[in-house]
Amino acid sequence: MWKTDSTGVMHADMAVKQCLPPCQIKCPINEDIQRTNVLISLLPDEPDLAKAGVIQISDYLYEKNPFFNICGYICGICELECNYADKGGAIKRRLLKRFLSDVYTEHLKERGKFKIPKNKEKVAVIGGGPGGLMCAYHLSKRGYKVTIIEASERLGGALWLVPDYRLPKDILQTTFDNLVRIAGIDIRYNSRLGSGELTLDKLKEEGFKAVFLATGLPYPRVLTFEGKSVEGQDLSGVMYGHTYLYEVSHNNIAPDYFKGKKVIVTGGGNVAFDVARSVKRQGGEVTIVCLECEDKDLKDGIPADEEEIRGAWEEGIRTVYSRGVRKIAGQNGRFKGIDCPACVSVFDKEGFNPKFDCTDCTDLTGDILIITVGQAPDRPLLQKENLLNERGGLDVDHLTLQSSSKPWVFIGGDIRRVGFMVEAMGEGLVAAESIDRYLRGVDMKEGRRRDYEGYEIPIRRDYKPEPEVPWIPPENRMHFQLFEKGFTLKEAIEEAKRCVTCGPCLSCKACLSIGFQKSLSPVEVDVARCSGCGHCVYTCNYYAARLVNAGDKIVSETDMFRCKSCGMCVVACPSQARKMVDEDTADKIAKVYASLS
Amino acid sequence: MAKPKVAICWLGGCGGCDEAVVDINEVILGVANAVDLIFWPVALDFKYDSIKAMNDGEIVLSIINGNVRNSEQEEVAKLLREKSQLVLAFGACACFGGTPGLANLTTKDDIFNWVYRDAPTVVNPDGKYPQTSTDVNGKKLTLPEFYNRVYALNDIISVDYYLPGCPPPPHLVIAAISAVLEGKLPPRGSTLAPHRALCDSCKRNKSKPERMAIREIKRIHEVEADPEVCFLAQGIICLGPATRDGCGEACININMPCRGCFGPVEGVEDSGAKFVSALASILDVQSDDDIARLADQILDPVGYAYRFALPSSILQKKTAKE
Amino acid sequence: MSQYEPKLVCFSCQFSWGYLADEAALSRKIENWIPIICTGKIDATHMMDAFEKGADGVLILGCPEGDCHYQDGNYEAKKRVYLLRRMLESMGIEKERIRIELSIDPEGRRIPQLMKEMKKELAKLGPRKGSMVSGKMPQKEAIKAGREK
Amino acid sequence: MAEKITINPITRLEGHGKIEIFLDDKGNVEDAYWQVVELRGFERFCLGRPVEELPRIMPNICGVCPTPHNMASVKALDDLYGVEPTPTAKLIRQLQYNAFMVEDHLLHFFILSSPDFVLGPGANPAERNILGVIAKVGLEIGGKVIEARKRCREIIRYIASKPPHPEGGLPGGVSRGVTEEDRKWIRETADFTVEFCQFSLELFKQIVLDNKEYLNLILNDAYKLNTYYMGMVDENNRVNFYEGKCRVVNPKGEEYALFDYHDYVDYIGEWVEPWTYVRLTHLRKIGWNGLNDGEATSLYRVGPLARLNAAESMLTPLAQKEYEIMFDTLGGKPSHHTLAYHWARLIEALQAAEHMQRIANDPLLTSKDIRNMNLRLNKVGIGCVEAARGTLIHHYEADADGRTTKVNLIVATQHNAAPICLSVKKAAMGFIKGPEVKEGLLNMAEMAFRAYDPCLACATHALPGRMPLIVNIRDRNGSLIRTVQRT
Repeated sequence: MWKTDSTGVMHADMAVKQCLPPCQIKCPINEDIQRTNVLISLLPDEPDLAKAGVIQISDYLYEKNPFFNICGYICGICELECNYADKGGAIKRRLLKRFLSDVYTEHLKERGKFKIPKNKEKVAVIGGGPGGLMCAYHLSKRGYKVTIIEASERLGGALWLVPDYRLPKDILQTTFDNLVRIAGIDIRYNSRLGSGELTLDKLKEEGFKAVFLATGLPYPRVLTFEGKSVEGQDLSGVMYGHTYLYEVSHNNIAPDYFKGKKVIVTGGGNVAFDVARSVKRQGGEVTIVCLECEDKDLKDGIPADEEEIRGAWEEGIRTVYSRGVRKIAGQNGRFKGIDCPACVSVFDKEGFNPKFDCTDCTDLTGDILIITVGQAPDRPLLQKENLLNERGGLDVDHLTLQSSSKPWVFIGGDIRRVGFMVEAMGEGLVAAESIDRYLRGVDMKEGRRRDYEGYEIPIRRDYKPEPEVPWIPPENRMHFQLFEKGFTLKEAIEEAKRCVTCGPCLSCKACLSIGFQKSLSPVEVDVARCSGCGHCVYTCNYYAARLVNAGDKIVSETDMFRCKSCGMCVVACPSQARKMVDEDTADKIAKVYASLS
Repeated sequence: MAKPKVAICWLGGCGGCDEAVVDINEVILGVANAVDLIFWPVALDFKYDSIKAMNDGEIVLSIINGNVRNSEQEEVAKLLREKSQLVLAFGACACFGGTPGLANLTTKDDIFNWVYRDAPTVVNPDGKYPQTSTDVNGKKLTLPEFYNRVYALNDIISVDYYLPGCPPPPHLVIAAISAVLEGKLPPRGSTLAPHRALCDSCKRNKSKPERMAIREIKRIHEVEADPEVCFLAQGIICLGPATRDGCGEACININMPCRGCFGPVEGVEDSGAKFVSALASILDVQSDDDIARLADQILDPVGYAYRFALPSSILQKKTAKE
Repeated sequence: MSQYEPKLVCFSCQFSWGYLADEAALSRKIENWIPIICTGKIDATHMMDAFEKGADGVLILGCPEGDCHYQDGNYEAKKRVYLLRRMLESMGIEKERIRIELSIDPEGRRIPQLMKEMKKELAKLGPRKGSMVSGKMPQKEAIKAGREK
Repeated sequence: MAEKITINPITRLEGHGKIEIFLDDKGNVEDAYWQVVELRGFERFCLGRPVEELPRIMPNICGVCPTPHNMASVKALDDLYGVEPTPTAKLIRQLQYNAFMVEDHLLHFFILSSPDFVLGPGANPAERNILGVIAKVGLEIGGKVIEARKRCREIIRYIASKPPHPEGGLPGGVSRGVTEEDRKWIRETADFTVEFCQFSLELFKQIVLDNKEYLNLILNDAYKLNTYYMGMVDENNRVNFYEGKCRVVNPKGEEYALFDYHDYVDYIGEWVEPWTYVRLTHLRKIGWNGLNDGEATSLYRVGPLARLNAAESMLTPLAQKEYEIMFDTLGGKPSHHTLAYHWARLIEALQAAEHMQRIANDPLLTSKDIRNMNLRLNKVGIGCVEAARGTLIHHYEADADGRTTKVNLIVATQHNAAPICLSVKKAAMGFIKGPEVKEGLLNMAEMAFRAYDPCLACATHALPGRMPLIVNIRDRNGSLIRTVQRT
């Protein structure tokens, strides 16, 4: 019957459905957020009593995410999807993690090495950024001999560019030192792929059976206007944000370097704000110019985080929205100002493709221009290693990150798709799994495509407002010390309690791990008794109890994934049609009552 | 072979249950032929002695309606138990104590004082109260002893089967009788009625909102109830969810909410307690004051939850055991 | 009356009461203590059963308002207790015999003390007067009058 | 002595009853007592209940005549809430009520009374029952009796759910209306009952009036009791079961009182005797003069004969004709002949049937306007109806929340309790001479008491329908010489 000789049969890989709280779905490494929140909420309110608990919780997190403590400073991606967001403010997951970090980072040195014998193949990870480190950590956890090839003299990649007032350097240092120690990873510093002898094939010859290429985006992107590079980027007084932040991270810039200078920063991303706020701290008077508009909710809205924008505003940084840069004006070799047409649209269906209205222009004058409009990969290298497809894109499988031209090479992180740190980490995790499968010679894809189902927020009478996060007032924070105060133990417990644990018990099991429950006893409905009166539906705060038509009758049923085994529907059922499977409350009660008479 | 001997007897009842037997109309003739009705005070002569003279278990089935409130009723109950292979508790009073069981909310003295002293129409200059034994100019007249409380039948004797309802509807009466005649009885202790709650067969069940919540309690006289919509959804107390099905929705059909004459659903010990749990759970309240406000709108919790079953409630069983 | 020692049953929410204490040790200290995952799980039947089995009072310790791990379980309990109290009152069981307290005490130190307080109150009330009328119970089966002749 | 606890399955209503007959030395009846031996205390346990629930509780007083209790209760609520039911609601209530009157009266007549007349008081008891009657007058009658009961009870079920326990009725109206399509079968039922009641009256006349012996029996002094009579009448002093004023006539038939039932306390007193659980009502203003029907008697009777005595005419034409025939035959008003209750009962049944017919054809019956929601809670509410067995009064009081605070009930068999005692005694004296009691004679004694249909009797709306009776006969020392039962 088929026109072609096709059999009509075609291999489709099964999507594994998984139910999770929305925050954990948003998190690229699906960190066990709900569980940690529950456990934090049950900590003793005495700091020294609580310490053991904090370490216990952190140890568990570390297993999957060896730098969750760093996330605690700079990653709040999960909060974007928190159900609580429009019910009084997202749960401050980042700060809860930072709260753990404040105790745990110190404790890291006491954490022992992996016990696993390193008896598997050699694997090279090129690039010691978040993606590379994540991959290395998980491979070595599985017994592979991992070597990180790092171009610079330190691990962490772009993380070093995050200014100290957001992420203290000593935290980074401690974290990576311990990570390397604990995971037992070899590092080759100052060795850049493509420079000198070092090629992928060379590594192969060295006996590396697989490679994860995660070199990130080493080069700043140049400023363009309508597809053409804007002239004058070579003027003195014009620099790139990355270069600047790199120098700052090496303390190569004097504290009052920008004193009395008018500095213009172009770009609307977090990095641009890092630049602007660093400059401000070094005495400059800063103006940000970005293509995007003020309203984050619009498609052309500014990408930087709310907190960054607010912080900058507090610190007296002026932001000019919806303006591009058409011309960079100079005077005898020195930067003088820019000519900014109105930007009428940033993205179209093709993607990034700004349109301007040149009849509406303003000139901005300044002493220094810092261009922070993104970064670029080392294209020539990729070319040379022939990892690109005819369209000039990376030639990799998006599920497995495996290169099509070189199956033993896996590519991920910013180099593949620029994003947040944790997204790179996510790719590292994927790569580790792929490399493991590749080297074990098993199916690369089977069971990996996940289709997540998030849960709506449970019903409750009142939702609590988010806590005020204390920052050092702007006038006192013009330095590179942390300006955000972390949670105290009490604050952490309160905030953790605020979490309504949207997710299913199966992906949490906090109450089991602390012995509150013997087992998750889902509620069973005895249809021989259920009359479909619907009392259970109203009492259930998780939409787990619901009515379904059974022929001409109505009966209730329980959605096992949603059921939290709280037992309220059991009490509400006037027919005793609902009961909890292997559950001991009844026995407990019976035992006590027996002792009464 | 001889027809099975069947006895029908009332204790503290109202006669409605006997009416219910008659309400099977033509069918009764067939039954009258199939069994040897040896004892039916409302319909037949009988010799009390003749029953005492019987062998234990000679009566195949005793259908007993009414609760037990005095010595006389207790004695008949026990006698019939001894002489019968099967005892069927017939109707709400025998099964759970029935409406008159609400008398357990008050005391014998309180009843006597009102009835024979305080009622506005009473003329009782010498303050006489009924006595178990009185001399009227040399003649001795006796009365049975009036107990302190009402008992359900199974407080007094062991009961083999239950047929609830006030009164049991014809179709269940017929079903029960034929079950006995055809020897197709379920295990002893069973209730010869459906297992689910009334909502199961209630036409209004589908009218409920997905999540039923009560914000205001309405009393039956305060509203013109929508004859199509679930009473609870209208804020009107209805015992349907906590009451065994089988009545044929008699009250629902005339747009009156259920008051629970069929007693608890299969496997539920105390429908009143369960009803309180269930009702409380669908009260949609915002504050403690709100709880009080709404709960107080339920004027008479015990009168709703135990309209027909007070003597067999958990707490009453206690006193029964004492 | 002096030696009368009221019997008290205490339910407590595991998420707020004594979760940091060693449960075994604590329950050795506290008699008739029933830690329960959520007070919303306590059925009116359980409470009535307690009385039926001989308790003089029931104490329910729930988590603080708004802190219920299962959203509103403590509130469910409150509703139930309020309604049940009203019913029991008309059945001759004073409302003081059921008390619900919403608070938090990770170490569970206050539980014995709260129970003691309530027992004091109950002692004032005296033993439970059955439930409403208690009746002379004709003992089952044994057929007396009506047969001897 | 085992006999002392012999169950005497006589009465319903407030429970069981028994008759004790005491003989003198010569073995003649010296004294006889009818005792009500049960009490349930509705007046107390209804306290605290929401008052609007009472119409659903009160029918449990009696499952044999539950509709009057339901109706008296609903009317008490109208009163308590100061509300007039809508015209349609009133029609629907009276439809239910008359349907009840018809089935109750007819069944009493056929199953309880007719055996005595159709077959004769002395006939062999084994045949003296409805089956015997059927055998004599034809099978289809038995069928018709059952059919009449069934069809009338269908109407009750339709309006007020379970006939043995109606649950309908709300202050100011009814819970359910009547639809046009249902009017059809209701009308058919009404027509059927009118026909059947007329037939029954004809039957009664042929069998009883055309038979000297029976007529004399009716007129026999042993069945005569000179008392007052009470019954409800409308503004034209016509018999009305559902509403009106209470009219009392003295033994001579003159109006003794015409009072609004709200004042019942001024007129009715309830005497307490230690040997019975039932309170003995009497005319309060005259005062309790013991169990006697002499000049000074304060006893009054209620029920069919009493109503006809107390009224001046019937509500409906056909019934009116029969009413006149009856009093002519019995030698004028009032008639003190207890057995005439049977006749009066049939005439009332006819009125009820005719009334049903009228209602079934009333255009207003099917209007949707079945509730008057304009409720104003008063403190007191009193409702009164004429139950099959006589005047029934429900008196409630409630607090501001509509919680019942006071209940007083006066039920038909109470009014008649004292007269029943008296009738039984008289009949016993009249027929029982010497300890050798013949069954037939005993039955004659029983007939005196059965005539009142003291509610227990309507419990014999059942096949094969024989009136059980146990009579303890005692010598002057009170020791039991024998218990007589008809076998």
